[in-house]
Amino acid sequence: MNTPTLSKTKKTARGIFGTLIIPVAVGLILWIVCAANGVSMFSNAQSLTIFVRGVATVMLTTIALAINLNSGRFDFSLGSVATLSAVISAQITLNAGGNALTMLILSIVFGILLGAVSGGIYVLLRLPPIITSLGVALLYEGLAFTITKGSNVSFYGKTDVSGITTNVLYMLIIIAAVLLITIVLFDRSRFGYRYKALMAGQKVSVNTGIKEVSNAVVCYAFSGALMSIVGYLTATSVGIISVDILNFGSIGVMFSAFLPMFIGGFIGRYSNDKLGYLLAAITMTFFSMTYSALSVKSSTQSIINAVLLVVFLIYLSNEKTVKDIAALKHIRNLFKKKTDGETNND
Amino acid sequence: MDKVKTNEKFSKRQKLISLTPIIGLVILLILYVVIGIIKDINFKAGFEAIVNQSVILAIVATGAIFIFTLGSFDISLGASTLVSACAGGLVYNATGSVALMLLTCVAASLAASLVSSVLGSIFNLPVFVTTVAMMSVLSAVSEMLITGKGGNQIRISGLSGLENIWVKLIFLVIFTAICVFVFEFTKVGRRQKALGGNPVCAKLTGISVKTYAILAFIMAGVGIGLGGFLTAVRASTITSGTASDIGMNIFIAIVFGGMPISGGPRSRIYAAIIGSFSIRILSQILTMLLAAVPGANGIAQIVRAIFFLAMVYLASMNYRTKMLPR
Amino acid sequence: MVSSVRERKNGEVLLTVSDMTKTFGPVTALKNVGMTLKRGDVLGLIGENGSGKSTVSSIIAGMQTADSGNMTFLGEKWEPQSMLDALENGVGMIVQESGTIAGVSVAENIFLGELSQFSKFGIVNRKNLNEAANSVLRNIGVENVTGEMPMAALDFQARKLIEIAKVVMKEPEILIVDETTTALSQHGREVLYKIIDRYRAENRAVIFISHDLDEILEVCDTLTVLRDGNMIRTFEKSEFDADDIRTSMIGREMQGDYYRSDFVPTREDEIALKVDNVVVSGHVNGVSVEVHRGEILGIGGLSHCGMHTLGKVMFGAVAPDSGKVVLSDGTEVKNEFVAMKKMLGYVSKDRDNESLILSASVKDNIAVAGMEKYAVNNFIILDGREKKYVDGQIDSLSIKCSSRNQAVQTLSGGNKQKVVFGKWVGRGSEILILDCPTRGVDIGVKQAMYQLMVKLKGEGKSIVMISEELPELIGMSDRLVIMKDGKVTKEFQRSKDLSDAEIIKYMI
Amino acid sequence: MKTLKKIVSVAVALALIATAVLALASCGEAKKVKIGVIVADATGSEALSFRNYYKEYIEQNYAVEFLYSDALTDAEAEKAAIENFITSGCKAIISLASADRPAQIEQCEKAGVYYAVASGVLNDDEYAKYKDYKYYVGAIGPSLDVEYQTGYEMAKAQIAQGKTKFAIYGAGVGYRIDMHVQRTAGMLAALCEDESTTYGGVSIPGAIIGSLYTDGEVSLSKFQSSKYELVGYHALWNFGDATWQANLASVVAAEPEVILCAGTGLSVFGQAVSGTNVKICDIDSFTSDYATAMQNGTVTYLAGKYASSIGPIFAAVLDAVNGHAVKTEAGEALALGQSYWVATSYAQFEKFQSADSVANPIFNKTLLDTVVGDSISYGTFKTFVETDRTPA
Repeated sequence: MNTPTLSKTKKTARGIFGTLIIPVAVGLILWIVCAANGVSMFSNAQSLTIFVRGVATVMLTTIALAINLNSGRFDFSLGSVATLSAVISAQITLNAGGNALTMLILSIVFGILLGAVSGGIYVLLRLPPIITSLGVALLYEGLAFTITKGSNVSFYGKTDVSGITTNVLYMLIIIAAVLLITIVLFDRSRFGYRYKALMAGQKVSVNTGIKEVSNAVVCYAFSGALMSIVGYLTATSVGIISVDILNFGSIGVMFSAFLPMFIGGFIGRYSNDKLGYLLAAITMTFFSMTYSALSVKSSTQSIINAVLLVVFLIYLSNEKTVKDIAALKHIRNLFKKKTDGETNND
Repeated sequence: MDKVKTNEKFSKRQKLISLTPIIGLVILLILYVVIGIIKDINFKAGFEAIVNQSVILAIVATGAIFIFTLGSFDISLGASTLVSACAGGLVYNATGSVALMLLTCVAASLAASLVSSVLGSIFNLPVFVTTVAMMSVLSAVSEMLITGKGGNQIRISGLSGLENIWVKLIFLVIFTAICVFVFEFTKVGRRQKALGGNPVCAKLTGISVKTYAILAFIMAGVGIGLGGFLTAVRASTITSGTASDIGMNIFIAIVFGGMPISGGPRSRIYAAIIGSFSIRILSQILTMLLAAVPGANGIAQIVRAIFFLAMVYLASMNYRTKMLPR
Repeated sequence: MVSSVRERKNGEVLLTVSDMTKTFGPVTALKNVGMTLKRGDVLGLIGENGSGKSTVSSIIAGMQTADSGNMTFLGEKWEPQSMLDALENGVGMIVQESGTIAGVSVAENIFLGELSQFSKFGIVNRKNLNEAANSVLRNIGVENVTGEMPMAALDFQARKLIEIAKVVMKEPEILIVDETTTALSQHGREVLYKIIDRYRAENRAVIFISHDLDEILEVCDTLTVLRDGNMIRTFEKSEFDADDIRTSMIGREMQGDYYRSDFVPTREDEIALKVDNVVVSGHVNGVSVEVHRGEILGIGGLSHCGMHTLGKVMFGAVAPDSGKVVLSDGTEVKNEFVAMKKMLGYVSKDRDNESLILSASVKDNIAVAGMEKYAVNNFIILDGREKKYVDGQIDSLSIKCSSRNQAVQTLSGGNKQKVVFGKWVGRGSEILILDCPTRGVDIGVKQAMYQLMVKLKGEGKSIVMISEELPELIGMSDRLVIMKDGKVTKEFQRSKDLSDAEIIKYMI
Repeated sequence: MKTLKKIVSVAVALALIATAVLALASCGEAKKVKIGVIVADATGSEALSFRNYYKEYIEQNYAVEFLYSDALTDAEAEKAAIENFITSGCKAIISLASADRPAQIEQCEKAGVYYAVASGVLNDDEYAKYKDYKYYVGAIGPSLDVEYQTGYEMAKAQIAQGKTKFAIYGAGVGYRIDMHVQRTAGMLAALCEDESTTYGGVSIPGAIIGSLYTDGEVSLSKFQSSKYELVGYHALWNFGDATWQANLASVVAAEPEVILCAGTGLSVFGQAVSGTNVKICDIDSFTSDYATAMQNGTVTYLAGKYASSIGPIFAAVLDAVNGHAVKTEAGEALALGQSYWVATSYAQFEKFQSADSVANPIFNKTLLDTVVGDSISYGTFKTFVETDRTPA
């Protein structure tokens, strides 16, 4: 719409270019860097599994974060939802028997429940989510620890519950299914239209009679479902769930999703933001694979990631079209007093 | 007439609610004493423990109030404290001078604060995300400082003389006095609150958002520096896990202490101290009650979470809106 | 929908309102208001800002609920839960404040909150949605907008038309039009008038709200005057008389002068502030004006003529793309900081969002701008001195508050505005830029404001008054500059003979 | 909203009352000696088996009560935990946390609370400094030499079997945790005994230890050998991190014959090596996961601590609290070594596992009572600790 003069083919070409430039360029550059050092990102049979699993994990986390953050809702509880849902479903599956699918389904069920409770606490208390989600994170961490009486959950020898995470095809199915469901739910469904309306114009939407409370709770439940899959993937691929997460040990997960969220939002301008999150996840996983291939120290990794985040933000903040990115706008608005940003007042 | 009445009622309730945090602290103290008597605890050690564990948090949080007043949010405070402690420790080990160590601590944290704030101001970045990035950078920096000479720690010896509650209390009193002065009795504090209350209005009153953001980070930086110094003195061995307790607990503490999360004119400088002492006393109580229960730490954390949510709910009762807050 | 099952009989009572009261905190917006609306009626609601006309209509339309009172619609109890609920059941309102969402498409705006008809199994059919939107737009005569366009791409008038379409497509029995026409050009107005005529012809009903008396007299069949939350009087078409109506709007005989009593433009020679060929892309297109000491300069025009932006440029809050604002000593006003230093003051049109810290107290709001007046060494603030300074302003402006510590958000509009004035007058501002200074202010306070402006003028201060209300511009200005599309179209000197009609020509 | 408010108020009130009742209810118990246990790991299997032994066996058999800390990650946290224990009236602290042992000792000495190190020892300098402290009971556990030796012997055993292709999992080497560094150094040193093999150009144990502390990792490029291959190195426990996972996978994909693990190897690699021929040699404890792994041949070598190995230090603490602290002939604090049990087959593992359970530990009451009393000599105690109790 911004450039109505462009012809349709040109526009499509621009869309494709903008969509793919970041993952392709990053992949290429990192491939060259690896090659120059005589190593490869995909050096062994496991690499592809790791890669796909990495993409799945990052994408799901990013979407889970973005769903609420785009509406100005910070959610510190993401990591704790992942751990707690995995702990509960693992306890049930390990004690009562069941296979990988049972555990995955149980995880998702509890993820939805935990997400809904988290959202429920928010709408009930009507406090800024940045506060309630801190409380929820503490609560869920405590629960995960208490349920296992402080013992890590081990899957060792239970190959039947870890079948999914070692299979590339299954994980591709998970990625595709999540992407599809997310796009349908948020871009095509009635719920999604209401979600967007609330996001862009909270006051007008609420005055029009759109039910914000239920919409918010569904968002939290959905994000809980995604995080439960993340928790499941992590738990079963490693074979152990560490419950040593007391005192906010679980919130790091949220921070790791910032960079892919911004990248995904940027890509989304040229196509679809959910597709953007997938491509951003691929981009981020390229980095992870490279770090591993080059044995980059973890402190160096965190500096590189932080610098990337800042540089990308600087680019976004100083670009004229920055207003298009809802996520960034919301973050900025969040801590400022709201002006009438949501209506059309000039 | 009616108007005046509703107003009075409103402001009376407001006053009562604004007292919630201090009432909470008093209740917690009473509980602590009662349960302490029942459990036959060592009160002298207990109060010392409370002071020891609260002061560093209180100092860093008090400085951070300036940032929160603007409605900004800094998540890198814990990492910054660690960098400050590391730098101070290294300087002390090299020079043996406590004064230089203190200076270094403050200088290091000021530098970290300035990077965050200047980066945010110049490039117009959202503070929260900038500090998320800063947190990673600062953790990596401290990792380098700690492992720079091999080994996994910076060990400082010879400072145990400074490790007592009186030194801590003196630091707390002096720094709080400075902060209260700046916050309540100078132009700077007033303008901070105005900015937090309505940045557009403040801007249209000639208040520079950037200047005061940087000033806020400077005040916070001083607090972090003092906190870093006291951390180094207290821990005497600095590892990458040092001060990890501070980061998110600052947030819990100031909210617990009655600081509105959106900042602005209702910001309170005392919230940091009230909150820090409250959460530490609560922890002590839970330790006493649950020490022998398996999985106690998890249960204690659940109780803390519920307490936290209940407290903030009570304290913000008057500010409900039709729309969900964001 | 209720309407379809009934035959529309002219004169049938559609809506009754009785004993309605509404308070906002300490402010009483409506006091025992009652009214009746019949089929075929086009009822005008008129009153000053803050008279309660928007409040009563928003309650009828389900945007908010009354504290007490009853309403009936088509003989049944009327208690809409939301605007959507009201609209579904036959009462629709085109709101005064923008009711569209910039972030989504035109079609989504039109069908906001009622996508069910386009969805199967919860999935929305975008094509149907857009087509439906297009046909709704065509029906009311809007041609150049389509459903899939992003709302943000539309100009202000087009957005207003979307709002109209959104409501009218539901064919409510009662259509409430709240101050809509001010935003519309001739084309837009014609679209709306056509709808109103159709409603009259179909024996539905319209409530038409405006503070523009001429327009109301033209459009409406009956007219109800509200003042300070009270129903004053209802006029039938035969009784329409501009002077009578105005008297009942203003109410009592004013004590002393309302506007200035003189009709002679006066000013000192010294130019206090000069706007030199300022351009702000999209808003101001090469404006040069100057203000003298002791002069009240009025700037008028339609809401989007660029005058509000110009006001901000004068205070340094908006940096012009080219051109500059200079003061008598040659200082260029580059930002608010310079403006403050040089004793400029700025009262924003958007008072709640831009001129006040709502959650702060009266004291904090007044004190924040005046620190150099009472702070020791312009730095240290002592409670006593601050209180004295603030109390001085509260007294001299007679701000009604329970104490200086009362939160500003609980004050009435007029007292809020007094606080803003106190903030700037207290520090001794030499040049005051007042953007819609009497917006949402009751009549008593208005008068006080006008008198204060006269007093300040007498002290040699310069005042720039930007306003959308011609009467106060004519009544107060020494010189009146009219803007249109970002340019100055005409300048008038103060005169007894200046008329609305003559000025409006240069505005539209 | 109003109801909600009421609910919250009531809930808070109830919580307060419940707290008070709980407090009152628990005060009826007879006076027990309180002992605080500070731990660095609260959730691992070894930590839990230790804990179960204390909480479920010792507490049932002696008039003591153990208070456990959170997982303590740094010196400041250790200090705070000890403060809390002192407040609670603990008479002694048993330490399984090692961020700053000297500070712990100083703190306890100042407070007049007995202090002992379990499952570890002080280094020589530290011992020299603190051996005369009144409240320092001593340390019983594998010394750093034993740790080194354990790693060394593990590697040696593999070499003896003709293995040549190795990978190393350094566990806490990245955090420079002493015992992990020592074990890893021991492994490397064993490999370096071959004359074609060097690490960083040297093969002296001291130099290898030094370079591990400096680098915080095993660098594959520093390993030079014409006899052995070192095909992978991994460390730490960043389970959720994609880079960490990728690195883990690449270690397994390099197909070493064995992965020499400095600890927790099965938790980290168990899943990844299933279905491959890669074997795990590990240092951990005798838990059911290891039973499975030894049975199915994944783990071929396990050096382990048994749960009740922390029994003797408890006895020493109890004696001290009762006023009869056991000291060396020179009147100094205890410093006694313990070594690991090594299982190389499932049969052996089973024997170990059944020899030491919570219900029936090696250091059971009968055995412990031989050193609990008012006149236990150093000799008796030393023999008691150093007797080889490995199940035959």
